[in-house]
Amino acid sequence: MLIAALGLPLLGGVLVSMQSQSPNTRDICSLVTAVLLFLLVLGFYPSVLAGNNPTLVLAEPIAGLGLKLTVEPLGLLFATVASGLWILTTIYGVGYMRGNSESNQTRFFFCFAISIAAAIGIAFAGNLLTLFVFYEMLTLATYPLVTHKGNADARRGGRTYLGILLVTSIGFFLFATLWTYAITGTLDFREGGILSGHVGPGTAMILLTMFAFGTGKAALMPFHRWLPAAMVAPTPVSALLHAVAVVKAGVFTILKISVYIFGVDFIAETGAGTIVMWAAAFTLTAASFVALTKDNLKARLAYSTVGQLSYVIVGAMLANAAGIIGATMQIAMHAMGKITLFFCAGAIYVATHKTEISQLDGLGHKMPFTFAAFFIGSLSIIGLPPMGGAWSKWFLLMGSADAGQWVLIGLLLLSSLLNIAYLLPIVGRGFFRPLPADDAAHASANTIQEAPLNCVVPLCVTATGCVALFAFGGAIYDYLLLLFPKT
Amino acid sequence: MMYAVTTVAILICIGMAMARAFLGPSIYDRILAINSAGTCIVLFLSVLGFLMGRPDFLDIALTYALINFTGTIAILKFFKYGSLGVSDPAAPPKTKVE
Amino acid sequence: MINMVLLMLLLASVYAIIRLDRLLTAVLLTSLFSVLVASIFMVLDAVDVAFTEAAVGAGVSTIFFLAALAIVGRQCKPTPRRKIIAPLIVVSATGCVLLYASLDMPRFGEPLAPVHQHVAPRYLNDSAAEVGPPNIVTSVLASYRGYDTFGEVGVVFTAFIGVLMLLGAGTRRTSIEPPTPTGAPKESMRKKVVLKEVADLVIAPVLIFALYVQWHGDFGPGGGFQAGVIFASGIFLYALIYGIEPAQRLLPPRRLAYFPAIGLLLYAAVGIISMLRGGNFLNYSVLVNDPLHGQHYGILAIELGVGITVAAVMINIFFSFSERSL
Amino acid sequence: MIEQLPAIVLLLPLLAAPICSMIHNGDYAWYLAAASCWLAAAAAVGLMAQVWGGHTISYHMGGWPPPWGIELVIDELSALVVILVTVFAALVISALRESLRPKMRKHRHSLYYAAYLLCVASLIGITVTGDAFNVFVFLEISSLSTYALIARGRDRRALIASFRYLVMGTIGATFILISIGFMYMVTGTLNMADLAERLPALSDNRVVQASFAFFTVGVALKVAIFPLHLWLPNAYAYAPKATTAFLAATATKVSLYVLIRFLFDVYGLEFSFQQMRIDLLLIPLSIAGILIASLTAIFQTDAKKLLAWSSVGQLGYMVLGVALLNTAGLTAAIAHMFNHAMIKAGLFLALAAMIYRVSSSRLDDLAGIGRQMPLTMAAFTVLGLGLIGVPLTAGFVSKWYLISGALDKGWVPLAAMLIGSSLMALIYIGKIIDVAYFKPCKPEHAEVREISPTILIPCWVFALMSIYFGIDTRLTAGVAGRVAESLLGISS
Amino acid sequence: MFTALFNYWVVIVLMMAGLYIVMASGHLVKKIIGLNIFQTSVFILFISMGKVAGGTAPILKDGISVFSNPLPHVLILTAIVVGVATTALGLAIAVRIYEEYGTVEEDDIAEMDNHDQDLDIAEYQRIESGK
Repeated sequence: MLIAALGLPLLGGVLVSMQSQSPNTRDICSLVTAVLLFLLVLGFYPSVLAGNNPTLVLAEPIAGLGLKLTVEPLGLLFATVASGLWILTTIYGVGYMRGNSESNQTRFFFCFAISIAAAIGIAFAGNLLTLFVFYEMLTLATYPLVTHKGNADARRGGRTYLGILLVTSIGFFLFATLWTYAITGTLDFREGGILSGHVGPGTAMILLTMFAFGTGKAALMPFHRWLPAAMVAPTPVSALLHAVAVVKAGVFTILKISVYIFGVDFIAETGAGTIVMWAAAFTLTAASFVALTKDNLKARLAYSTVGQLSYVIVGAMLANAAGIIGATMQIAMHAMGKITLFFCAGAIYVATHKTEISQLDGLGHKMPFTFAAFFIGSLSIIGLPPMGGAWSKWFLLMGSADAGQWVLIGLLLLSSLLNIAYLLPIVGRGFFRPLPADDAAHASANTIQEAPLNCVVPLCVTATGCVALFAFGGAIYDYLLLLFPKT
Repeated sequence: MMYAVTTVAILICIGMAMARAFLGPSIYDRILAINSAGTCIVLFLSVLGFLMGRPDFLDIALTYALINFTGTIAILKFFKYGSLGVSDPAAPPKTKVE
Repeated sequence: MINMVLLMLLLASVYAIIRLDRLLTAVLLTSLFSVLVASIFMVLDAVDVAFTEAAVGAGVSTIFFLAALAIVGRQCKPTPRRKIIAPLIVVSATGCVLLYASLDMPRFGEPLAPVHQHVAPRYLNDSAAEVGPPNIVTSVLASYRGYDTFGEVGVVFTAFIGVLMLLGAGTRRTSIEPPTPTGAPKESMRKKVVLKEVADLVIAPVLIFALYVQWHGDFGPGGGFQAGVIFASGIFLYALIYGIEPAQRLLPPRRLAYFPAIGLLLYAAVGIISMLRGGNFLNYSVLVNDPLHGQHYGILAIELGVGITVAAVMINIFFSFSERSL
Repeated sequence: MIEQLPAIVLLLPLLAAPICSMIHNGDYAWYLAAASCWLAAAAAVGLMAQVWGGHTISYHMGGWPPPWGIELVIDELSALVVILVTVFAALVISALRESLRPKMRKHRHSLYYAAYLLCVASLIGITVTGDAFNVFVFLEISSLSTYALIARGRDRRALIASFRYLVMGTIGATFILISIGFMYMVTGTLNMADLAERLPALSDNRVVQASFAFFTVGVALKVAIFPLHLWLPNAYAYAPKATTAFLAATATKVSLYVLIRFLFDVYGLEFSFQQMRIDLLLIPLSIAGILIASLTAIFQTDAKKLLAWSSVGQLGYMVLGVALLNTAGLTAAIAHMFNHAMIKAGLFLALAAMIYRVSSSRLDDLAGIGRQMPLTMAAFTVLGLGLIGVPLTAGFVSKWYLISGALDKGWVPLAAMLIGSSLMALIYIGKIIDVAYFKPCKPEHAEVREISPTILIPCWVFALMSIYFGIDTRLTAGVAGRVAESLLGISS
Repeated sequence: MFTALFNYWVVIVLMMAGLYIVMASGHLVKKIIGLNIFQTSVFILFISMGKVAGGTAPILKDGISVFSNPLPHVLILTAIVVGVATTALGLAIAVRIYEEYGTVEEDDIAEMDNHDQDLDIAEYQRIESGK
């Protein structure tokens, strides 16, 4: 079953790559694979809820240290998010790519499938080595996606993307992994962590810091540059990067390391997370300020992502139940919210070829669904009820309060205010400003309408999802309590 | 005893020839000196066999005599023509007497 | 005593080689150096080695050097002062390590030294019964350590392949001007009558002598390698006096180029036959029913192989070099 | 038959060489050479099967028992190295024919194959022998054939490179000869096992110490340990295209094998590392080598030189692994010997294919080649990832062990340095890949086509092997681990 | 002790002299001469250790019972062959170098190579900046 979860997207990828002659078959192939994968992932829930952790060792390249897959609650949640959103991204991607008649569509969907396989691998990784392997696989598989356009800009962006991700992961992450291995003799993810009792607070702090910064995908400042740089990619890719696979893989990695390598109690005892926590706190504030200054829609969303990711890191570093739960929820909630926003940005681009916020005046009336969805997504990101984002923000605040970090609470609230400041005006422009005069004069305004159905449906679905997640908040909370068997 | 004296004498000869080879001054002096040093060594090698009581090693002296001959011709030819492979166009090959 | 005098002469000649900038003299002195070394080997009871060193160091190497100088010229720049220091430091350091080691070396000539206690006694005492030839060096070379000698033939063969790859055989280049010869231009051959007479007298005996050395190796100093070199120098002599073209008519390079391989294959064939007869590679004892006879035939055959390869390689290399300076 | 295997594996290429030299038709010579290499590879696998699990075979040359005769000794380590030499030689020679075709006259091809086979045979000979002097003899065959092969390179600088290598190589070999002489002087034997028995009692003897010093320097020259690596970059860069692939894969690896053999088995662990403290010398040198060579590689403008410098750095990893003197380090050294041989051979072969098409190895001439020769460049990329040490490639496994070895000793900065050098590898490999995929193609190379399958298939075999051995490491790290334990005297 | 080790000491000096020529001389042929001397000196070292005082050449003959050690002789026979093979190949390369460069002085060759190299790099930079 685990093999199938990993192999399905790979198989799908291969099938897709063989269908380059007939786009329809190819796209159906992608879609079917996505749906099957989602169902497969859902199939794990009964056994995990029953307290089992299915495990599988794929190979053993290093004696006593294999490529191991294990299903546990945290990973399963991430897998659910990734595979679920893959379906929507695929539908959307088909619409977008065809709408823009992009070239190399087969390569695009092939890499897409590989990326999802890597994301699933990260989700189910049974030890740090496996996680690292899939982490790098994800980096390499997304690289062709980022440089999809193949022009000079795309190449420059791709180089930054690859450079930062590889350098941080090899330079810090791998190093910390090896160090951990040398200290403990194992890299398995275990409840309560493996480092506890092996290292002192100083080393623990160094290690955790290295892990956090080494996970370049989590975009902690100063290693966030790749995210805006990767904005050159087509929008479905941005959606994938920002909402589904890449960045979520990053923060998920940090979360998983905190929980299963260090152990929540261990971090709390030693205070190992201090540096990372404040770096994250700085990032989430600073990124929001930077976002305010950006006029390019995607760039603004990118910086918003940088900030939102740090919420997760902060939650992980708080090292208490509320913090961890908040962080995990943030992964799901932000994924849903941000993918909505990117879908909207893409839809706007497909429909009008506009990329700057200042050009969006009055479009809300022409594209009501898109802008409504954008509004809902924004609310979710900001963390206002009745959207899913409210839950995660709430738990994070609770966690901060539990940890007694009052300054942090202040920063979180400040950041939320900034979120409002940079997200809502976009909606405001769309609905409350008139169309620019020259556009109207050209009568081109009349030709502006909603994007293709393939684009609009997914964004409506995700917007609905944002609302739905608010309703399911309690269920997710109960599920996540599995992480804390004692309490 | 007699062999020993002979050996010493030959060694002195070698030494003297070598001194001329080092001092030069002209290249002819050196070639001649080295050639005669070689000849002395042939003698030395033959006497040595008797001195050591195993005279059956005369072969070596014989060999070196041959080699020394070849070597000297090679040097002279090199010296004269700057090449070892030249055949004298005026001399028909395999003719013994003119 | 003799040994020490010879060593002092060696030191003198090396000093001269370092000091002299003229390459021709350096080559001549190197040849002298080799003969002196051969004499030392003789004094130190290594007759086979002395034989080889005299033939190779003084003969073949010198001729190769001269052949190369004929192409590259004899001028040599003196070493600039600044370039002396680094080598001096390296050399002194290495020398110090060696001197340091020398203090613990077994004394010269000491019969109780470890080298004479282990391994070697078996060769001295049992080789006559186990292998046969009175020349123990031949027994060790051809039988006990026959595999090394096989490797040695391999080295010679490799050098042959290398030189052939680089210089080719039977391909003449005329684009390069040979260095202008000193001395008078070509004189009439009248003055070479003596030379030719002597050469004609000598060449045939040289070749026969080579055969003698080849087959006599079991009993006295000599063997395939020395024989090959002597045979080759007989041919050198011919080529030197009559020129390379007649020599190549005598031994066409294309055909000559087969012989190194033939010698090596002959050597290997002996080994393979012994493998086919159930022994290990180069185990001559299984060649025929009587082990001692087997050893005898085996040694004769491989010595022949060595002789063929060495002679053919040396002649080939000589041709390759001298063609280039025509 | 099966007990004759140690001799057969050696004789196949060694006898094919003279026969090759007699065949004037280069194509037939190639068939013979390739066939003998593949058969030798099969024999090598047979040897490995015999020694698998830690057995040892002893083969008495000429039927004389050691120490009087010469013994061939095959254990897991030597079997691994023989596999390395034969399999990679066979793969490269399979590609060689295509790359030679335009350059030389037909008979020259035969000679070339003969030299190649001699090199293969001698490398096998060095590996399997149990006799110290025999090592020297076969070392010389391999050196001479290597000089000849290098000298046939693309331009006149190959000659200089070859000559420099000849001088340094001969000095190295003579040093080894001196060292063997010293060992013999105090023990009276040349057999390696016999030496190992007798040397420990003499560890205070200065002659043994000096022999150790000379041996180390002599072999270090051959392994190209920094700062004795100076011959390597030019020799690799100017050697003929596919030859470089073979040399880079095998020659230095076999020398390293000799070093390991003598340090651990002949002189013994205690003498080498506790008395002479060779590790104190090797560790700083290898670190300097890794850093300087990687840095130099980054600044090369010629792809071949870049890879050659990278080889110097990678050799530093192996030496470092040996010097760390723990199971992980030694495992890394031996595994990396194999892995790097595979990766570098593949890289040079892929590069050779490109040079074959564009007649230059300068980076700017390779611009855009990724679109012209997608399959070759893809293989290059996969192998390049292996060189960097990306997970799921062979390079990752050996680097993992190496860094573990450093951390086992508690040397965190060293581990950090190793990671840093991997990043340098990332930069220099990235440089080539970047140029190949993202620079526009030169107009004069617009017509460049994909290389023929004779080269492409070996390239991809290397690439796939690099991935396979990144996942299934029984042959590499598995054997290396067992060997490391036995060398260190740890019973598992 | 002086007489007992004299042989070895002279050999050491000779070896180092040979090594010095290899390293200090710029002329390729002279380098090979140096290599030759270096190797030959090593041969004397080997032969010296095989000598037994009062012994004779290891060729069996009635009435003689003390022989010098034959094993070093065998080794050096092989080594001499290796030496001449190396010399021949080295000279062949030197000859080819002369044909390509017109000189066999290391300094001159290095200069010409640097020139080539500079051309390569200049070309590279020109193309880099051109884009």
